[in-house]
Amino acid sequence: MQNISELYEEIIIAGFGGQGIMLAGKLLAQTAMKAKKEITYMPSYGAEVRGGTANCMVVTAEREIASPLVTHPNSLIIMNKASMEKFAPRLKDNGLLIYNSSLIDYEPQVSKTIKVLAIPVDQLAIELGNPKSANMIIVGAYLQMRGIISPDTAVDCLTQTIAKRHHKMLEVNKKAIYCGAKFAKEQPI
Amino acid sequence: MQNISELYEEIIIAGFGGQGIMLAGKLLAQTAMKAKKEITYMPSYGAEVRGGTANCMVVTAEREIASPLVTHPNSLIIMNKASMEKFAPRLKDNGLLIYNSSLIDYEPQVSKTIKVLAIPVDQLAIELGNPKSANMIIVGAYLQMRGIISPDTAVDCLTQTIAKRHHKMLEVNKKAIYCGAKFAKEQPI
Amino acid sequence: MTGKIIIDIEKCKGCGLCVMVCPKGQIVISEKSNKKGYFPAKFKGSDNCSGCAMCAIICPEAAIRVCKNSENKAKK
Amino acid sequence: MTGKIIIDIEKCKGCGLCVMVCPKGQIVISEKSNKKGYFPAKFKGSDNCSGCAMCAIICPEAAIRVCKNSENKAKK
Amino acid sequence: MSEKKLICGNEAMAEAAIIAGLDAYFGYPITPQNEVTAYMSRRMPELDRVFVQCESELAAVNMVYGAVATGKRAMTSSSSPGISLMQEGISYLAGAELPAVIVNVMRGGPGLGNIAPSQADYFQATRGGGHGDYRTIVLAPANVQELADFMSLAFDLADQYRITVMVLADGILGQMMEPVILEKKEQRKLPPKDWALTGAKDRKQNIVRSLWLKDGVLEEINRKLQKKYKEIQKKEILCEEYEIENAEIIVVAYGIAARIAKGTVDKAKKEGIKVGLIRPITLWPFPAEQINRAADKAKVFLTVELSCGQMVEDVKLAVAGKAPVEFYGRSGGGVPSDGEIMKEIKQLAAKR
Amino acid sequence: MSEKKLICGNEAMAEAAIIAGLDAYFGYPITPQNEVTAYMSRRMPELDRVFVQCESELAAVNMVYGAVATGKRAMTSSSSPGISLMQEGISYLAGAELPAVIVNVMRGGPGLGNIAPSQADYFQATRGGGHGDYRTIVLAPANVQELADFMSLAFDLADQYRITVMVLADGILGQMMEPVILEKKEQRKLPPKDWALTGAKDRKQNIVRSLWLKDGVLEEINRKLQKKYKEIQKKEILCEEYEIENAEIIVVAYGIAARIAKGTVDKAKKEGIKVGLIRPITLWPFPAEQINRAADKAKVFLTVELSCGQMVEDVKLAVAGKAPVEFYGRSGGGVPSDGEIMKEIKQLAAKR
Amino acid sequence: METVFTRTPTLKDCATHYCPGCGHGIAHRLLAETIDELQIAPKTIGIAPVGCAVLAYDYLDVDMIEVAHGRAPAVATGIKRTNPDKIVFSYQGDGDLAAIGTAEIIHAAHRAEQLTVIFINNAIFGMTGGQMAPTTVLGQVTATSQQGRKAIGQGYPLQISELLAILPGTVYVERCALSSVAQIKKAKKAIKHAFELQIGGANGLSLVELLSPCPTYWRMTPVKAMQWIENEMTKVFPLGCLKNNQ
Amino acid sequence: METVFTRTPTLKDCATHYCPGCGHGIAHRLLAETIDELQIAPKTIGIAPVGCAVLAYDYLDVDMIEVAHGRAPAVATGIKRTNPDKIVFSYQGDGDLAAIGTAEIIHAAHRAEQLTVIFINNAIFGMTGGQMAPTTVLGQVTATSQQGRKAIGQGYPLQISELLAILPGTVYVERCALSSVAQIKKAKKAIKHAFELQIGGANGLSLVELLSPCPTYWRMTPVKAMQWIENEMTKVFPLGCLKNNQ
Ligand SMILES: Cc1ncc(C[n+]2csc(CCOP(=O)(O)OP(=O)(O)O)c2C)c(N)n1
Ligand SMILES: Cc1ncc(C[n+]2csc(CCOP(=O)(O)OP(=O)(O)O)c2C)c(N)n1
Ligand code: SF4
Ligand code: SF4
Ligand code: SF4
Ligand code: SF4
Ligand code: SF4
Ligand code: SF4
Ligand SMILES: [Mg+2]
Ligand SMILES: [Mg+2]
Repeated sequence: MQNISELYEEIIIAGFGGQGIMLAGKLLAQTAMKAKKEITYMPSYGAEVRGGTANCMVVTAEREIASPLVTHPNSLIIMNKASMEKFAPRLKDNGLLIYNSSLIDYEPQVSKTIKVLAIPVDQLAIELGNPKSANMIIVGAYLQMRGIISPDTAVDCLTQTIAKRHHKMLEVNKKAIYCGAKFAKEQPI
Repeated sequence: MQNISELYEEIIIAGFGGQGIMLAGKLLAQTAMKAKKEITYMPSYGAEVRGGTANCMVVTAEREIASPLVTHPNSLIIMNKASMEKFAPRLKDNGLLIYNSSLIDYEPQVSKTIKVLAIPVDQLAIELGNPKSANMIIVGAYLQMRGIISPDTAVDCLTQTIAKRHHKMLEVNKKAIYCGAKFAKEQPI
Repeated sequence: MTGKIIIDIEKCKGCGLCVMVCPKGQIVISEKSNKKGYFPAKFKGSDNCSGCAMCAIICPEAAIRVCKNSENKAKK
Repeated sequence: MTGKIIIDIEKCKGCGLCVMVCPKGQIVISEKSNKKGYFPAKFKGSDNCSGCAMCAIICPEAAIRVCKNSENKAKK
Repeated sequence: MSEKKLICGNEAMAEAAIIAGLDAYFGYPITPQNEVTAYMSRRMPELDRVFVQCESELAAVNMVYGAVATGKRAMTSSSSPGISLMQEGISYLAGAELPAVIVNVMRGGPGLGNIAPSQADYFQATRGGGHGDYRTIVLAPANVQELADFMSLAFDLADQYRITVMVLADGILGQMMEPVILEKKEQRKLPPKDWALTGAKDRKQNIVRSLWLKDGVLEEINRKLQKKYKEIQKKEILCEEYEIENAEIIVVAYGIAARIAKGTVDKAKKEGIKVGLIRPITLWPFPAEQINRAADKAKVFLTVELSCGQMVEDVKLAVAGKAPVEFYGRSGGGVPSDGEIMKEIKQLAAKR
Repeated sequence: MSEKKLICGNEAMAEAAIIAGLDAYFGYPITPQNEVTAYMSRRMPELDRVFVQCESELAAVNMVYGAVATGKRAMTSSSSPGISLMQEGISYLAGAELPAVIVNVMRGGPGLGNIAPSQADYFQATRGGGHGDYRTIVLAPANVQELADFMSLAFDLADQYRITVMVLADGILGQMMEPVILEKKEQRKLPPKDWALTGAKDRKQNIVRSLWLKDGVLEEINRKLQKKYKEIQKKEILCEEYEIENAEIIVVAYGIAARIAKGTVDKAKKEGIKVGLIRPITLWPFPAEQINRAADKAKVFLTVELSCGQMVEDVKLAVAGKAPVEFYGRSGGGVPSDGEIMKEIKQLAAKR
Repeated sequence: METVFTRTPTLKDCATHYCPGCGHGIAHRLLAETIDELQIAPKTIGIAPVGCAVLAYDYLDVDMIEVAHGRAPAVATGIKRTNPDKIVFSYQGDGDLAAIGTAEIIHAAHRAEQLTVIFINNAIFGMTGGQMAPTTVLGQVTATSQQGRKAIGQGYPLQISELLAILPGTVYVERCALSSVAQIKKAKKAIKHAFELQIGGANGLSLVELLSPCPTYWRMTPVKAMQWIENEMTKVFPLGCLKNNQ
Repeated sequence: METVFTRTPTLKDCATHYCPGCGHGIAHRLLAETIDELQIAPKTIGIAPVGCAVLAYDYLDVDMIEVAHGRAPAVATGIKRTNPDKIVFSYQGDGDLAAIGTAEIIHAAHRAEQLTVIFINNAIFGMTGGQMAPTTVLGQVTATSQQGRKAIGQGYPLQISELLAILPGTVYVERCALSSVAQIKKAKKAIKHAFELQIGGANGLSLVELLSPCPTYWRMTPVKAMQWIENEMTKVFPLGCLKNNQ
């Protein structure tokens, strides 16, 4: 865990249209806000999204955030192959890469300094009984790995982040977050 | 007759909507052009004209003309009362004022230095058998009085100035010009 | 005289529509122009005006006031 | 086999419209996604395809080519 | 209400306008400000206020024109091409001296361009893309909180001066989420709207117009407008000066560019470079005096924009030859990164 | 053809455009340029060319957009409010790099204003009233002959650079009659229009567009546009310098204002005042260098406009602090008279 | 003797700027009379067009607004939506309503705005000097159809009231003429009905089209112009009620 | 075995950017097939709208132009008038044609421009994220009619083809649907007929409206979307030929 006053965490979450990328980003942002960090959240938007990849950028810091745009992230959360190709090369040294190994069947080629977590979130989600919760699993894994904010805080933020009409899904999403966190904790890094 | 190289003659012709003010102005302009002067012609235009007064400004000179707009004319040709009220005060000293005494039944109050010609053009036109030619009569009178360009030149320009479909009126217009010129010549100034 | 009209000659533009519609031929165009230079309509002033207001209804300048003997009122 | 279809699975977006219209139930949605992440349609490859081209006509991606035994030509 | 909410710029702006007493919103969808239209379509009817999805931006600006002429608070929002379509309407608003608020969430141009963030409508906003001599007040927020806060300011300024106020944001500000406090601001003391069309009951007819055919009248109107503009230039300039005391290099930037540049200035200072930032908040009236004053000490100015160079002209006019004015810009949706700005600053520092 | 004809500016411009090879005219009536529409409606069908009276200026500019995209020469004309409505279209023309010609016969504004002459659309024309970073070439004739002559120049420039050329006239130039020679000008050597939509016969498809969604492409396009604009700035500036050799006072004016000012300069010189005139003929590209050079000697500049002060900003940018830049303007349809300008000149002379 | 006909108070006591015999003057009077008879002057907001009638506010003594050419229905929407208690009318020419303002009138009708529209069809652009309007009839000579309007290339006269009548958002559409005393009386009734509908809260737009003379640009005497309406114009624009939902 | 159905050459060999099940893809194919069958690719100029189909030129291999939102009919007029030998079509969505572009389509029809218009009615603004279009049906939930469209205040669905059909300047107006194989075949015939009319020099505008699915913003599966067209949309927009002058 790095010196907290130095914290300037730049995250990109990227994947495919229906994978809940934006929701994952918003949950991260909400969580960081709850943890009293400065935060910005920036979605990719508009027609770009149609049928293509979706991504969003989250910055959390202890001080004022300059740009909400992230060119070179510290942390990268990747949900499909196309996004891996696009974003992996931009990851900063000593960064963190977490990816969906259910869809990405190869080892990403990144610098040695980068911490990598392969997590089969689609598979885990199916096991959890809700294939749509892969995004929550990966958020849980990220929070656990990064160690700045506790996954509990994310769980606390679920009611705010998830639209009212989906509140019946709160429980399964909570499970998903903890499932991801647990997976990450058990990794031998 | 003033020194020709000094010539910078600024004329305003003004009257009522249907009196042929614009045509009179165009004829003057065409005539001056034929006489190898520099010339500009500027009509009042657009909605202003509707139902109100009409006027136009003609400048002829031996040298390049700066502004086609005339604020203080040397020569003023006035066809109705409203125009007299509006424009007479703007006339330059030593200027020339010619007006339609068929419609204006009073002596205009202008500086003593101004040459004034009252000419009953409406009446003369009726006598000529064409009430619409009052404008041509006053042009003839002006040319005669001013003495810069001969009324003959104006007659020569009629074919160009008058639209083809009205060419049957050429003869009567020619007569009108000469009628005006004659009237002016006979004045005891 | 059952009716009469009063024409506001400074508003009148001499369009002649009142002349056209008057069923009694009570209106003519004057030979003297008004201040603006229009030749306004003129009520003949004979006894024939019925106060029917047709002239007033068509007048684009609403320049005509119509009066009528009170016994036979017309609607405005 | 009177007919068969060839699906361009990289063009296919798995919309399922071909599945809906095939009168012979010859098409299913695959369980394996294509490069873009869509689950494309798959021709069952049984003998029942008539080459009627209904699948191709409704396919928004024009991803289906239809073949037929030459004796009974269908209009394109 | 004074709790921090995580909300995107477009929605923050919409809610802030509502809090500021918005009576009516008129809009036509366009990216990247669709969230405004969507939000308004839900919230305004809830509050029994007016929402109309218009047939076009032309209609939108003219509906605003109608609503504000009756003394109501009304606004529209759009993005670059849509704002271009409003130029005739904006000139009419100026001519009739109506208080309207228009938000432009700028995107890449020219033409259809793209939907990425941009600041290339600066000229249009500050010089008037419409015809005739007129000005609109232009507010340039640099974060979501400001985007929200400037809405009540915009309505107050509009009402106070009977002028159109344009809020100039960009795709990033519209789309990004930040924690924001949305609360009612105290309203300025505002003049009565005795010119408004409320029905001529017990008073003479009111007329809202911009046509003046009689000789000299339109010129008189223009003189009056210019006087008003002068007054605004005197009283309403907003500008942030950041670390300019001992700065040799002064970065001038507004909106999202200023926000990014500020981070860079911090970093550069840590590296020992004497650099500061001036951020015009009102783009018109432009803080020319502030910049001119800074030019007495500063050695060089660096204008940073998301454009090919527009505000830089105002900076040059302000500096008036006292110091060189350099420019760094990204266009067509490109956004200058921290690193790029740093490079520019270092180059300038090296030259000193 | 080379005989002098007495003809009004609007008709001279129309006929000159026809002589320059105009294939199609699209227009919507508006004073003070109605003579163009009327003239075209008669002449174009006579010559078997295209005339369409459009349903609006929006339609007009977009019909021009369509026609020029096929490689034809097309134009529209209007006056201030109508030009405001074309701003989106002009931005699209710029984005798609299409060669169009647009004439603005300016009238008093803002809003409906009046129909008197004006120069208050200078900002709109030179800065781009539309969205995004773009420029149009702006030609400013000062008499009817020039208004005619500039039409072939406008079409040539448009074709050479694939750019919109705006001819900026005013109510006086449009309405006044002067003797004019209308004759065919030699055409510049122009690049082939291989980008035009002529049917994709024996070649690959041509696409005319301005949308570029892929990362960085729109920025690339903008860079290309800026490069083109730089080239035009280098090559195409036109400017009249009149009696500036020993001038201490330099009047800067364009169009009808310049014409009037020139007369005043003559008079003032006769009275012994050292005064000259610089008349920008291209308003964009602006003759900044010429003015800057003159500022080495001149003591003061006086900008004269039919506006509240628009070109004066460009003059200040050009002078860059070397000398004071004063302004005299009339607005809302007012026209500076000879006497008024003289008064300004004398005041400046007295201060020296 | 008693005055049986005189100017109504809402018609200001001044001469107009219209040409002799112009229909705008008649239409103004009908409007003013309607407003007075319905006693709505204090709550009426009127919209002047860009066209010869742009100065309508100089003649009608109610709150009024001048708007961009063609955009009256949008402006009216902005006014009425925010002031449902006011009576809002727009007054538009054929250039204003049927050319540049086509989208706005169709969409105001489409949205069923509660407005009253007085549509002056004089088959010409009057204000700009007599150019062809969408409603110019075939063969009619104008400044921009000097050979007479031809269908091919210039289009058939646009019956925009017929279009508007088929939209569900209009409650009343009627075409009248200002060509004779009888027709003018009918026009007055139609105008009054249109206002009554709005006052009664009818859910949609009411429009009265008035065939109106422009002697100046028809190049006719005022009397001939009236005859031309009756003999020619009504052939292309048949009079009568196109729709009345109440 | 012989290929009896495959991509036609004018449809470029690439995937589209459309959502799964989107009707634009079907419409493009029909257009491309028509162009190839009539062998007019080398003399066709197409106009892409602003809407989801803005990139139509990426799929249709003819000369094409992208235009400002709604102005396609004006641009088409500019092209066709100066190039009467070319075949000019525009392709417009319901936002493009029936909202912002209302004036342009009506006046192109009014002037009897010799154009072919393919009008994709998907009852929504697709490109901007699913807002209400003029053609959105009553009760339909969209981003800007979150309670379902209501007639009062939001207007009835706009049957713009019906409006256009009554203009004398249209020669052919037909409404088809892309909702089933049978309907698609009819649509193809209609499109072909529209082009044939232009090729034959018919004096006016031909327009084919296609009811087209937008599964994304209808929030339905592609299959449901097709059913919704057949069950709901056709009630408001009845299929069939509205006008055929030839
Ligand atoms: C944007 C714009 N375009 C054009 C004009 C010029 N213009 C003024 S009125 C008018 C048309 C007038 O015709 P109509 O609406 O039929 O009214 P009328 O004068 O015939 O009563 C036009 C084109 C304008 N003022 N604004
Ligand atoms: C002037 C302008 N206003 C708004 C937009 C934003 N915009 C793009 S497409 C569109 C509507 C798309 O709807 P439609 O025409 O129905 O096409 P679809 O996407 O449904 O196929 C809008 C409003 C724009 N690009 N330009
Ligand atoms: S009231 Fe009747 S009768 Fe009397 S003048 Fe008028 S129209 Fe003629
Ligand atoms: S109708 Fe009216 S304006 Fe016309 S002539 Fe009669 S009184 Fe005069
Ligand atoms: S219709 Fe086409 S895109 Fe849809 S599933 Fe079948 S093959 Fe794939
Ligand atoms: S061709 Fe006909 S039978 Fe064969 S798969 Fe396609 S729809 Fe089914
Ligand atoms: S031009 Fe025609 S419409 Fe205009 S005032 Fe004159 S007669 Fe009336
Ligand atoms: S949003 Fe709708 S119209 Fe657009 S591509 Fe997707 S399905 Fe098609
Ligand atoms: Mg008209
Ligand atoms: Mg749509």
